[in-house]
Formats: sequence, C-alpha cells, structure tokens
Amino acid sequence: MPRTEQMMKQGLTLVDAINEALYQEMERDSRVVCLGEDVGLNGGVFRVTEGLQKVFGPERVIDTPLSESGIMGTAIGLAMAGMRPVPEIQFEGFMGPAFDQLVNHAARYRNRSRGSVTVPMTVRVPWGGGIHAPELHSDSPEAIYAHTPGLKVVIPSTPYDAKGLLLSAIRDPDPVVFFEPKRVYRSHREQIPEDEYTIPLGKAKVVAEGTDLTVVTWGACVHTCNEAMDHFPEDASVELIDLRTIAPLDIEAIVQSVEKTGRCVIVHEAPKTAGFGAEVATVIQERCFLHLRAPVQRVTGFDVMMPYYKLEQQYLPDAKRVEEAVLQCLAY
Amino acid sequence: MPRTEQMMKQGLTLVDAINEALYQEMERDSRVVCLGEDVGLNGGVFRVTEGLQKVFGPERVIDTPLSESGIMGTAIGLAMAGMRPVPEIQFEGFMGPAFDQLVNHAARYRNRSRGSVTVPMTVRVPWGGGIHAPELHSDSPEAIYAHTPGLKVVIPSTPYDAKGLLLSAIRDPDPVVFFEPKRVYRSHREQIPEDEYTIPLGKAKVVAEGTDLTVVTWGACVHTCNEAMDHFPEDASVELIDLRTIAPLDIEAIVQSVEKTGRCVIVHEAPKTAGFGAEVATVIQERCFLHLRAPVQRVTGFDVMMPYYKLEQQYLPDAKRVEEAVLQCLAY
Amino acid sequence: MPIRTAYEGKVEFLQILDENGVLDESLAKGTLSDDDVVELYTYMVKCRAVDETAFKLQRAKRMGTYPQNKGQEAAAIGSGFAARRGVDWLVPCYRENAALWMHGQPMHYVFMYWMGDERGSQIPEGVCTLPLCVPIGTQMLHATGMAWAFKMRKEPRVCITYFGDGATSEGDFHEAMNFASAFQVPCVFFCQNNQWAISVPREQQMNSATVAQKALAYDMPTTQVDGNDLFAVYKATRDAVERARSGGGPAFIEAVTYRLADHTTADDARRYRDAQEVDAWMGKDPLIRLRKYLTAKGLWDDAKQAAADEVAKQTASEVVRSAEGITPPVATDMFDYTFESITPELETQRATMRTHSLGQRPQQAGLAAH
Amino acid sequence: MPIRTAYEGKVEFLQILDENGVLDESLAKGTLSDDDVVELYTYMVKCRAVDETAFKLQRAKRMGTYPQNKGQEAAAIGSGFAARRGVDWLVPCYRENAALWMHGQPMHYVFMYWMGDERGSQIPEGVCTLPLCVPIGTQMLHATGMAWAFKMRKEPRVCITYFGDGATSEGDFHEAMNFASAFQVPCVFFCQNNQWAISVPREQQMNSATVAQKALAYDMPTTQVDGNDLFAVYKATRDAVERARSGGGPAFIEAVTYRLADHTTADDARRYRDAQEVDAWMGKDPLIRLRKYLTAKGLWDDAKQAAADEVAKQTASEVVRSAEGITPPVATDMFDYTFESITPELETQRATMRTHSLGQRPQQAGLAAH
Ligand SMILES: Cc1ncc(C[n+]2csc(CCOP(=O)(O)OP(=O)(O)O)c2C)c(N)n1
Ligand SMILES: Cc1ncc(C[n+]2csc(CCOP(=O)(O)OP(=O)(O)O)c2C)c(N)n1
Ligand SMILES: [Mg+2]
Ligand SMILES: [Mg+2]
Repeated sequence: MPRTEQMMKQGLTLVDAINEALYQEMERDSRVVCLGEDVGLNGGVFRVTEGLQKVFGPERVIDTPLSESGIMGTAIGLAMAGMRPVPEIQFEGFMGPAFDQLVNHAARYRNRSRGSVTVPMTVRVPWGGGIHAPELHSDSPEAIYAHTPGLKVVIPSTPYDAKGLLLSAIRDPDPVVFFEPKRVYRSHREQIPEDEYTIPLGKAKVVAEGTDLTVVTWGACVHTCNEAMDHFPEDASVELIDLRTIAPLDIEAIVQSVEKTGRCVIVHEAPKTAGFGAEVATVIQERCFLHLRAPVQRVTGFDVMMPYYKLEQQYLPDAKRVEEAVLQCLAY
Repeated sequence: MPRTEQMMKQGLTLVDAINEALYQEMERDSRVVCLGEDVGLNGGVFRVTEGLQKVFGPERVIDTPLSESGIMGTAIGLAMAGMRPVPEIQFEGFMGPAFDQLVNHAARYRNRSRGSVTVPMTVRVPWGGGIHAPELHSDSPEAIYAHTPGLKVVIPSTPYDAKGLLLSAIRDPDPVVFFEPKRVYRSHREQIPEDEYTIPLGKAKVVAEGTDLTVVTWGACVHTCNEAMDHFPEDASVELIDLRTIAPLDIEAIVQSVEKTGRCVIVHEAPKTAGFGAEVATVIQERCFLHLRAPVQRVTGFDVMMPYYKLEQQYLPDAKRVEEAVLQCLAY
Repeated sequence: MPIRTAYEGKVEFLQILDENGVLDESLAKGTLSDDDVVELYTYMVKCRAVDETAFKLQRAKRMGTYPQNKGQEAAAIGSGFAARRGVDWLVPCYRENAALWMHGQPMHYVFMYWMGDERGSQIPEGVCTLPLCVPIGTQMLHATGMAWAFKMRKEPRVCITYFGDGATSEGDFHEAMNFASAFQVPCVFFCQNNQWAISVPREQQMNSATVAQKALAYDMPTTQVDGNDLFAVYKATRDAVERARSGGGPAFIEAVTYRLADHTTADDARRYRDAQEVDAWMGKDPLIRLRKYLTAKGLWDDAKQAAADEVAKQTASEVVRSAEGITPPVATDMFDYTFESITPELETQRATMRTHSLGQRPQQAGLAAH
Repeated sequence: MPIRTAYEGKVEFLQILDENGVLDESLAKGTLSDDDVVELYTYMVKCRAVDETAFKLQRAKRMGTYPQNKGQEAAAIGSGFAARRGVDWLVPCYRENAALWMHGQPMHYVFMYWMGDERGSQIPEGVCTLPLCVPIGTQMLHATGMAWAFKMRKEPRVCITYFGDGATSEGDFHEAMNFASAFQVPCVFFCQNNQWAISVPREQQMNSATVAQKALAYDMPTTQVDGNDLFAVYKATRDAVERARSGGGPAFIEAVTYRLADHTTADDARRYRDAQEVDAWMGKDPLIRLRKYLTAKGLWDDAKQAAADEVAKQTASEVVRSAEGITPPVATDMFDYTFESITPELETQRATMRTHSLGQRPQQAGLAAH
C-alpha cells in the first residue's frame, strides 16, 4: 500500500515492507492473488495484507475457509493453471494440515512431470517465537522444508531483504516457502527503496565482517546475534552471516568465511537435533576441515516442544547463550 | 502367528518377525489393537498383519477407512483412553496427511499437559525404496520425525532387532514411529528366539568391529554397507554401526567408535540436505573433533524427489558409492 | 425405475425457550427442573463474570491472548450438564470453559493456560476433560478415538467434543465424523456455530444452509438447536448422549449462537462486522433470556441477582488470585515431561541449559581450567 | 415454530440403459447419437484390450504394479466424452485411462508411468490432463484450484476430477468440496464408486447409504448414476459440465460401478471378496450391455466386433512397442527438473553422481594427484 507519513519519516517495518512488495507485485502482475484465512477484509492477523483487498478486490485478496490443506491444494491448482498464488498459512504451527500438499505435491510436480506441470507459488508463513503467543504459534519448522527437494526456503530478517526477497520469490518459477519472523514484524524500521527491487534467492549476506569466528544464523536470531556482538571482547573479530535463504544454501559464502576464521557458531530457534544447523555444520566440516580450529558450535532451541510463553525466553537462544558459545569456541 | 515349518527351518523374515511380535504382544496385553488400511482381512499390503484378525477379531485388528489423519488421530484418542494402539500407515509417503496429528498432537501431549495426558502408541510404517514400487511408495522421511521433540524413531534392519525393538516400542509409554525397511521385508531370513524379548530403544549395534574407519547407517542401508564391506582392501579395518534407533540417538556408541577410528562415513537413503546424516556428522565433529582425521562423509540419496523406479537404483546409495567414499576418506 | 430417490435427509431446528424468555412447555417436559434452571443460571452468571475478568486481565497485560466465551454460555452449560461428571469425557476447543469447569477442571487452570503456563493443561486426576486445543478442528479425532476405546471396553461412557463453525472446514472434521459413524462410537459432535471464524462469516466459510446438514454425509443423527436456549441445548445433547451411551452411535448438534466479543483479545471485530449485527444478538444473550424466564416464573428477583453477582465477583477474584499466585514455572519442566524417562541428550541440555557442546566435555577442548 | 425443518436434501439415482441393454428412450433423448454410441463402444473395446495388455505385461515382469481399469470403462468414457478436448481439464486418479486418452494423452504414456518412468507423466503441449495421482484423495484440490483460475479469468472451461469411493474418506476430499462450493468454481467431482478400496468394501468405508449424499453437506448438486451405463454417465456429466461452464458452480456425480479386476497387480482380491459378487457384476459389464443394445438396434454384429477386436489388438501392440521402445531415462533428468534452474549443489551432485564431498575439492584434501 502507498507509504504513510510515519513510514516516510521513520522507515518501514518488516510488515510494511512485505505489504509494499505484495502491493507492487499485484499491481504489476495480474496473475498474482493472495489467499488465506482472514487475509482479506481483516488484512491478516498480523496486518500484513492490510488494505490490499480494498485495492484489488475480494477476487484477488481472498478470505478462504479455515482449511490449510484447502488453501495449499487450491493454490497449487491456481499455479498450475497459470496464476501466481501467494497463499498465507496463518502461523507456522498450522502448516501441519497443509504438509502433504506442500511436500508431496507442490515440491514434486515439476520433476515428476519432467517440466510439463509447474507450481510457481509463494507460501507466506509467520514463523518463530518470542511474541508471547499461544501454543503452536511460535515454532520453527524450517529444517523440514529445507529437507524437501523441490522447495526453496527463504527467511528474511530485515525490511529491506523482505521486500527484495519476496519479489524474487513471487517471480520464481518454483514453489517457495517464505517464512516471516514474527518477532521482527514490528521491532525494526528501515528506510528502503520505494521502487521495486529484487534480491536473488540463495544468496547469504555478510552482516558484519570479522576474522576470528563466523556466526551463521537466519531470521530473528540475526538480531539476537547482533545484540550479542556488542558484548564480545574488543579484540574478538566476529563475522556475522545472515543466510536469508536456507534452501538452496549459499555454501560458498559460508565456506569463504570459515576458511578465513576457522571457527563457527550457528544460531537458530528450532530444536537442535536434526535442525538446519546440523546441515550447516556438516557442510563446514566437509568443506573447511583443514581450516577448522574448533568444533562448529550450535546455539539453538532445546530438543523439547516449544514451551508456552512463560518459558519461551528460556527456550529461545538469547544473546547471552550466543556470547557464551562464541567465547568458548574462541578459547578452544 | 505361530511359526510355519519354513520359518523353523530357514528362519524368519523381517515380516515374520514383526508379525510374531504383534501376535505375542496382542496375546499378552489386551490393550493392544492394530488399525490401518487393509490390515485386517487382507493382512496388510505387505502381509505384516497376516492372520492376526482371524485370531484377535475385527475389533482388535481393524480395517479403517482410507484416512491417515483419521487413523493417527483416533489412535491418539485410543492411547489417551488407555489402549495401546499400533496404527499402520500403509507407506511412508502417506504419512503426509497424518503429519499434523503426529507432530502437533501425539508428540506434544505429555509435555503440554505436564504428564497428565500421554500417548503410548507405535506407528508402524513401511519405509524406504528399492522395491520397484510406484510413486510415493519409496521415501525416507525419518529426519523430519527425528527433528520432532517427543517422538522416538526406530528403524530395525534385521528380523532379530525388529522383534525386540517392536516389543519395546509397543511397551514404551510414549509415541514411537517404527519404520520398517521394505527392501528388507523378505530379503533376509534369520533364526530368532521364539520367546518374547526386548531390545532397548536408543541403543546402536556394532555390526562389525574395526579400527580405521566407522560406517554409520540404519535400515536397509545396513545391508548395502555390509555388501560394501566385502570390497574394501584387506588392510582396511572398518567398523559398521547400525543405529537401530535414530531418536534418541546413541551418541556414545558413535563417539566411542569414531574416537577410535578417526574417520566416518554415514550412509542413508534420504536426500542429503538436512537429512539425519547431518545430525550424526555434526555430533561427531562436536564430540570427536580432536580425533578426526578426515571430514565425515555422507553417502546418501540426492537432493531430488525419489525418482520413479527406473531410476531408483541410480538414486539410492549402493555398495559402490559406499566403497568409493570409504576409500577416499581413508586416503585423506 | 430409471430415476429413483436413493437418499433423503433432513435437519430440524429446535427451540424451547424463545428470545423473549417464553418456554414451550410441552417440549420442555422432562428436561430441566426449576432447581436445575436456577442453579444453572446462577452458574452462568458466574462464568460470565470470570470471562469478563480474563478480558480485563489481558488488557492489564496480566494475561496473554484470551478468547472470550461471552454469549455462548447456554451452549456450553446446557451440553455440559447433559454429560456425567467423572464418567463422560469432554474434548474441548477453547470456547466452552463453562462446560469444563462444570466437570471439575479448576477455573484458574484456564487462566494459567492463557497466561502461558503448561500447568494450566495439567488435568487433575479424576477430571474427565482434555486440555484446550488450539489447532482448529483436530481434537474431534481424539474424542472419536476415546469414545472408540469406551466401546471396545464396553464402558458406558460418552465423549462430547466441541468445535466452532470454522472448524468444520478442516479435513480432520470430516475424518472424525466418518470414523465415528463407520465404527458407531459413542461420541457427540457439538458445534458452536457462533457465526464467525475470526473475520470470516459462516456464509462465506461454507455454501451450506446449515452446519448440521454436514452430518447427513455420514448418515449421522443431526439437529440444529437455538444455542442460546439452555433448554433446547440440554434436551438435544441429553438425547444424543444417552442414545450414544446405549449403543446408538454418534450424533451431531449444531448450536446456533453468537460470539458477542472479539475473536480473541488480539482481534478487533469492528474491522469486519457491523455493530447492528452485534446489537441484534445482544438481545438474544442467553443470560437475559433465562433471567426473563426465571423472573416471570417467580423463581428470580433483583436480590437474588445481586447475590449471584456478588458470588460471581468473588469467584472471579479467587480465580485471579489462584492463577497469579502460583510459583513461576521451572525451565527444567520442559525437559522432564518430554518423555516419561529423560534421554541422555535431554539430561545434558537440562543440566547445562545450552546446546553448544564444547562444555559437555571441557577436558577434550582443553577448557578444564575454566 | 419451536421445531421446524432447517434443511432438506435428496439424492436421485439415474439409469438410462439397463443391465439387459434396454434403453429408456425418453431419458436418452438428446444424449448420444447412434454414431456416438458405435464410436464409443468401439473405443471401449480398445481400452479394454489395452488394459488387459498392461496386466499381461506386468505378469511378464515387463511393467511394475498396474491398477486395472477393467469394468469401469463406461464411467471413464461417458464422462470424458462430456468434456471438451483441449478446453476442459481432466484431473485424474489412476482408474480412468480411457478418459485421458480420449483427451489426447498418448496411450503409451500410461504404460511408461507404470513402468517407472517420469516421462509418462510429461503432459504434451495442448493436452489438458494432469498426470496420474497416487496419493489418494489429494488431487481434487488441484482441480478446484484450476477451475477457480478459469473462473477468475472468465474462461469458459471446466475441470472434471476423478477419484474412488475410498478417496471420499480423506480430509482433502472434504476441503476440496467445500472450497469448490464456497467459491462456486466450475469443477465436476466424479466419483467412481467401484465398491472397494483395496480390501475395504464401501459399506465399511462409510456408514452412508450413498456416496452422492456427501455433496449435500456443501449444498452441491449431486446425482447417483449407474456407472456402467454409458448414457446415464454421459447425461449426468454433460449436464454438470455445462451448468458449471455457464456459471452454475460445481457438481458431484457418483458413478456406481465395479472393479472387475484386482486392486492392482500386487493385490489378490480373492483374499477378501466373494466370487459370487464378482460374477454378479461380470453380468453388468458395460461392454456386454452396450453390445447387447447396439446389436438389438441393428447397429452392431459379429463382423464389426471382430474388426473392433482386431483394431484393439493392434493398438495394444503399438502401445507396448511405443512404451518399451523409448530410450532408457537418463539419471541427469532427476537433477535437471528439480527446479527450473539447477542449483550449485545439484550441479555438483549431477556432475559427480555422489554426495560425499572430499572429491568436490580434492586439492583441499591433498588428493589432487588422484
Ligand atoms: C489449524 C488452525 N488453523 C488456523 C488457526 C488460527 N485460528 C484460530 S481460531 C480461528 C477461527 C476459529 O473459528 P471457529 O472454528 O468458528 O471457532 P470460534 O473461534 O469462532 O469459536 C483460526 C482461523 C488455528 N488455531 N488452527
Ligand atoms: C493417501 C494414500 N493413502 C493410501 C494409499 C494406498 N492406496 C492406494 S489405492 C488405495 C485404495 C483406493 O480406493 P478408492 O479410492 O476406492 O479407489 P480405487 O482404487 O477403488 O479405484 C489405497 C488405500 C494411497 N495411495 N494414498
Ligand atoms: Mg466460529
Ligand atoms: Mg474404490
């Protein structure tokens, strides 16, 4: 939607940036439709689609029945028939009922039909913890979808990236899961170009350069790590990498950094075991074995159900846990 | 079911062993019920439940509607109400529709209710490729469930283990996913005790001892690796570990071996990226960093959809690929 | 017979106490006694007060998101009263607190739940209710499974499961209905059709004249009742429960009611629904209606109302005290309840409260001195 | 009005050509011309022969698991004939080959599919059919989505989606029906009720008198037809398709038919169903019935049958030749079609045909000499 005065003065939030990307892409491409629970008249439970229905009408910004498999499955059909659907799943916890359609259909159609049937859709999903939400509103299932051949998995951490990555995702000819870190939705503002721009999928970003240790992370944890950066000793030079896309993974960016630093700490919210951190750590030891001066460390959620919110801060990796791991890894 | 003459003479197949375990446990414990598509009168599409309905009746060996979420969700209810259900999902590809019930309910009830509501059930699932089956009958989604706190994931590779692990799984007070490697269903026979016995969940097995390199694997790949063992050079002493349970993971068994050998190759059928091999490799570099003499290697399925069967042998790791990786790792 | 009728089904609507508090005596016969009604009305007043208190707590930032039950009390109470406490099981969603409390769930547990504390889902021994359920439309399968277990064991128990109009769009609803019907289990499906699923009105949720007709797909007995009419809800549920108990299989009830409040405290319903619509339903409030009836019958007066209000207020205060008075939860709980026996990895995570692993074997890393 | 009827629905059964080949002339009016019937019967003979050939190929280990279509030809052909080739889309399961072929899918593609070759799912340009679908009950959502796109773009196209009786137990069936009805999309849901889902008979799959009544849940027009009656299937489908095309929304058709063969070649139906039942249905075989009708009407004779059989046989041979004659698939295809543009990691896997990674940078590992 057109920018408000506040946005012009103080910059855009992640919500604003995503909204702007949707607005601009719907204007540009009549094949783009948004669908999901409460995305229309109500503008989405996080107001990400605010105002879009008014501009584009209820046939392009569609309030669907309460039916995640229905949303995902009909979006697949829409995509196959030449539309560019952008389904929203209201919270990552509710991807469960849509899992089969996403994993067993959307991800497979191109390959199984040898290119004759394709599913260009972008599944938007509010993702992750830390906002005091009820049960199943705070999970981080990204590893599951990164393990699914045929899906791309994008996780922006800033308004600038969110806009550029979402435009790339919608224009991508294949299905993309676009996880939006709820904790960042309104926590940061940023001045970003009003004109459309894209950021290529599959490219990590070096947030801060350093020579002694690499921190690899994505999503809201980028900000946790940034916070931790302030607490490291003066003489510790830490490089911070925001993956932005976890599938496909920007292996070269990681390798380049760790070959330089020889040490790495990976930070994510999801449970540790078989989380995406394991893939990153494994790639590092495969590719940088001779450069490694310490075991790659993981600072992650625990191997337990995401707790109700009274305990969520104890579950989520915080700056202190990151700091501790970084110091120990440096001291190894 | 009581043993046939062939079983007495030639030993039991994996199918026989699982059938025997079910039969014995249903006799012992009236709370145990089997339910699923075609498990009753037809004895299951792989004949794993053959004969059970005749003995225990259609109220304990239940043909359900074609409805995986229904099977999983009602099994959860049965378990909560004091039964010990053993639902079968006909093929791992059809766990999709049951994903939400398994991951968002079964895995969470104990923790979210602080122990007051529990789900003692064992989900049996034919699993993996290599049998020339149609689409979605040959996948290996174990990493997804190993990444789900609250689930145990068991994958036997031999008739002996299958019987002992299944009895432990059914008696376990928590939900267990029991993956049955289809490729092994009838490929091997083994003499196993007729009396009931259990094998603890979470304990790996050293299939062959060695000092130069550790191969870690599970499921049908145990046999692939065994085959590869025959082709290693005389002077290469390779240790082969069958994890048997991937969640919880027997970290100590792996660490003990790799501290000795300093080298490791992990073999699994699932796609590489974010597969369970990544977790194993990461644990190794975390725990055995100073002992490692080469990067841990992964020999896995490719990061593509499991192909239709004409290409499945090209997708699946075979003895040659294992051999190549072992030799290169040894030569590092 | 080249064209013949292969199936016919219909749905009836039942109302006993109308919007003006006038009772259809013949239909009411054999349902609720005067004592019952007085007791249930008094209870309704209490539940409303507790509900309003939760709302205020959230606004004072002393509670997280909370979904008000306001306006749906007759549906919860009439149906809950039809089930036997400690025998029958209630499998809820989150908008039938009054039914759970009636069956022994401590009131402050619901508060603890929405305050982000798992102990609010810790069902006390002997209480036959499941925890609240956030993923919409999924819990009916659990109810079906439980009821199936009762049937297998020949126990004369019944499940009632609660869900909204929106929930009937989920695939799991369909699978639960089909299983329940195919296996003829003693489960009553109780739909609180409150006209909205967050911002989506029922007419947009489905292109069906009624929710109740969805049960025809499964040849399941089905009724639509005025959900703000305690008598109709009670009668329909009791009939369904007792039929199920005696082997008559499952049943479906659509209670036509209205969500008088926002969807949750995180929602602002003015964004998507008309004030007039809400006003019209305010007039159909089950409390107003029941009070009119009781007053006209000489069973109620202002003094009694004042007394009931006072008790309600005190109860609400106690609930707040209990919920806020508990010790903070301990982080170790999240490890201790993941499995019955803790795994080695969880033990390490619990002991260290971290996941990076140099510290797990400091001597290996040459960090022993630390 | 304390009790009133809130909804009434019914399902009608339609038969035009009875089991003895006798036609109800008045119902048949405006349906199939004599030429149509002769053509479609000839085609039916061909499809049956190709189906039997696939069975034999499997038995000779020249094909993997194959699900025979035998006995369900009238359902596939009657419905397929009601849709416009190249305009309307067919979204199949796997038991309506005859409909797909009619719409331009090369016959041997189905063989290639069951021979484990993705090129059998490679839909040729201009053919409006989706690939076969193995996960039961899931494809109806795709049909609904496609039909929705047609509606959005105001294209006069319709989708027909096929599925079995068992498929109607899946949650996705329910969600597809509800979406289709809520958004009034031009989609026809065509259920081939062949009485069995592998070993589970329809009466055990559901406790419902008909499958067709499931559409009443969504206020969707619904009909039950004799699925072995080409006329009834055609008429019901044509009416549904044309209503959908003109904006009348979705419809449901239950074709009552029978799976004359095993579920697939991996199945042995004698384990779970009576020979008598199969025999009884043998008599209702759509081919027999149609031949009786044509013969009685003087449109068919033994010579024509022999000619048709000969053409069928030749077609079957050609199909086998085409399917077996293609070059073996290349392994690189699995990488090249994962995404439109290959990723760096896939490029490496494709080039090396392995996943272990020392070899990716041999110089790093001191293996450059290798
Ligand atoms: C599977 C799932 N999808 C989405 C949500 C988000 N959500 C919470 S309540 C709700 C609406 C529920 O409507 P209804 O079933 O009518 O119950 P009501 O809230 O009106 O009582 C939605 C969409 C959820 N909790 N679970
Ligand atoms: C989701 C899913 N679950 C289970 C299966 C295994 N399976 C294949 S066909 C079949 C029965 C299908 O019955 P129906 O829908 O009546 O179709 P029919 O085979 O009779 O034509 C089953 C259970 C599957 N393919 N997909
Ligand atoms: Mg509602
Ligand atoms: Mg069938």
